[in-house]
Amino acid sequence: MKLLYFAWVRTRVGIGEETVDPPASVVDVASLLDWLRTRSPGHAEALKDPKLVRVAVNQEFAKPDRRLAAGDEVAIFPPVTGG
Amino acid sequence: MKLLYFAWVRTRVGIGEETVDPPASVVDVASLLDWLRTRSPGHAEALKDPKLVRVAVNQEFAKPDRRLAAGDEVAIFPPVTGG
Amino acid sequence: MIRVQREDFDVAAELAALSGGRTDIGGVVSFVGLVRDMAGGAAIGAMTLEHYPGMTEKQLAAIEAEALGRWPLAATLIIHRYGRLEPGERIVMVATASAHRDAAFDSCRFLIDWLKTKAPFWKLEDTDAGAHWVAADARDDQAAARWIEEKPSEHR
Amino acid sequence: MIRVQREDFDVAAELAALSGGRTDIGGVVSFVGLVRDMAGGAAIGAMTLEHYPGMTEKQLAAIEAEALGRWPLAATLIIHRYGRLEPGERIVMVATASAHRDAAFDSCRFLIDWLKTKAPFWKLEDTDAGAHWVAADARDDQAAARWIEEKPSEHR
Repeated sequence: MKLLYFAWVRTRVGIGEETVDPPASVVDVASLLDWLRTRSPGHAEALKDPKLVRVAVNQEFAKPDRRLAAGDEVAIFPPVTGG
Repeated sequence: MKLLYFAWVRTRVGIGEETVDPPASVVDVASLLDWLRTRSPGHAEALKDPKLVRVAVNQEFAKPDRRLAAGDEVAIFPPVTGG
Repeated sequence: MIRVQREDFDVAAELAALSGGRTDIGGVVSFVGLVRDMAGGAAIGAMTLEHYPGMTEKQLAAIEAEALGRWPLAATLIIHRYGRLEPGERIVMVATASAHRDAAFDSCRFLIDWLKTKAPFWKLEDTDAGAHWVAADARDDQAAARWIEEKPSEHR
Repeated sequence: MIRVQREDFDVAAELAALSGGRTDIGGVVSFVGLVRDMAGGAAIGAMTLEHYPGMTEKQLAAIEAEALGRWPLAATLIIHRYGRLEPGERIVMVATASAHRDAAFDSCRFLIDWLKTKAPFWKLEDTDAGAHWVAADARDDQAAARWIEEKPSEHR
């Protein structure tokens, strides 16, 4: 599973992207975030409040209950501020 | 008193402007229109329904009860259609 | 700024002049009105815009002043042409610049809505059914009335 | 049309391309967003726009498609820049062309309102108090929500 981080999520995690092989407990967006928080202090800091981040799965906005598959591209980022 | 006509008011009256010396009965916009209708068949046709025309006195929109003075510039025209 | 002219205008140059060199402008909204080749089902060959010189400028200046009083604007522009225009030609341009986009959108729409009902211009259309003076559109009156009944949306 | 690019764009050329040669367009509304030198009281030296390549284009295309479905539009345009931008520089341009001005105004505002909350861009501001990621503005959410709750105004 490919993970992408943007804006302050990226700077807090410390990397822009990584490829992970999550455990079986990761079935959806919410459980992915739970698991990611255990990977490093940076991940824990970036994702400590899931309400502060937005998630896209395969480049579409996704809710916490969105199911995940091994080949998905999952991006985690703050609310957008373009325009 | 200088009178100006625009758009179909102009084409029906047959002239774009004229200088008139109205009788004492003409005290406001409404009475000016009443008097003008007597000046020619073209005036009568153009002004037969006062609700269909708009009037400006000295380049400001004016209501029927707007008082008039001898030196006023009075323009009569259809509702505007620019933009 | 207001301008009433027979000649065409350069939208780019006008927009550049509006915001050029300034760094306090967050958004510029512009409306450009064009001559259409159809109106009410009749093909239009050309259009002639008549206006009331003197009153036109006064009315446009008053409309612009009203917008500047209602919204926090950095700049405003109204250009209106007169004379003979063919389909596809520009008739009018209004633009507003503000720190905030809601103010720019609202004020730009206000300018064109009020202009449509308050500026002394009249359109004579040459159609395949003959030349005729365009009738005022009640929807334009409704659009203008919006700005009397409603307060402008909160400034952003 | 949508474009995501680092380079600046030419508003005039873009508007000309939008309506050029067409005679069925009555009005073109455009919004151009610029970098301001002040934000929340802090002076901004520059701004860096990060985005999510791939998703950005998908989202902009979806927003444009939504506008085309809601209003009778002759043409639409969204251009958004990324990278480093200084105060006064253009960030974004959205424009819509329609036979009717209300459709052009509503759809142009819809495009920028939805873009602000749905397109994956993030602003990093360099201020005299240091660099910081701009926080999302609740007013942008409200502006976007308007287009969910309200039906577009009647087509003109």
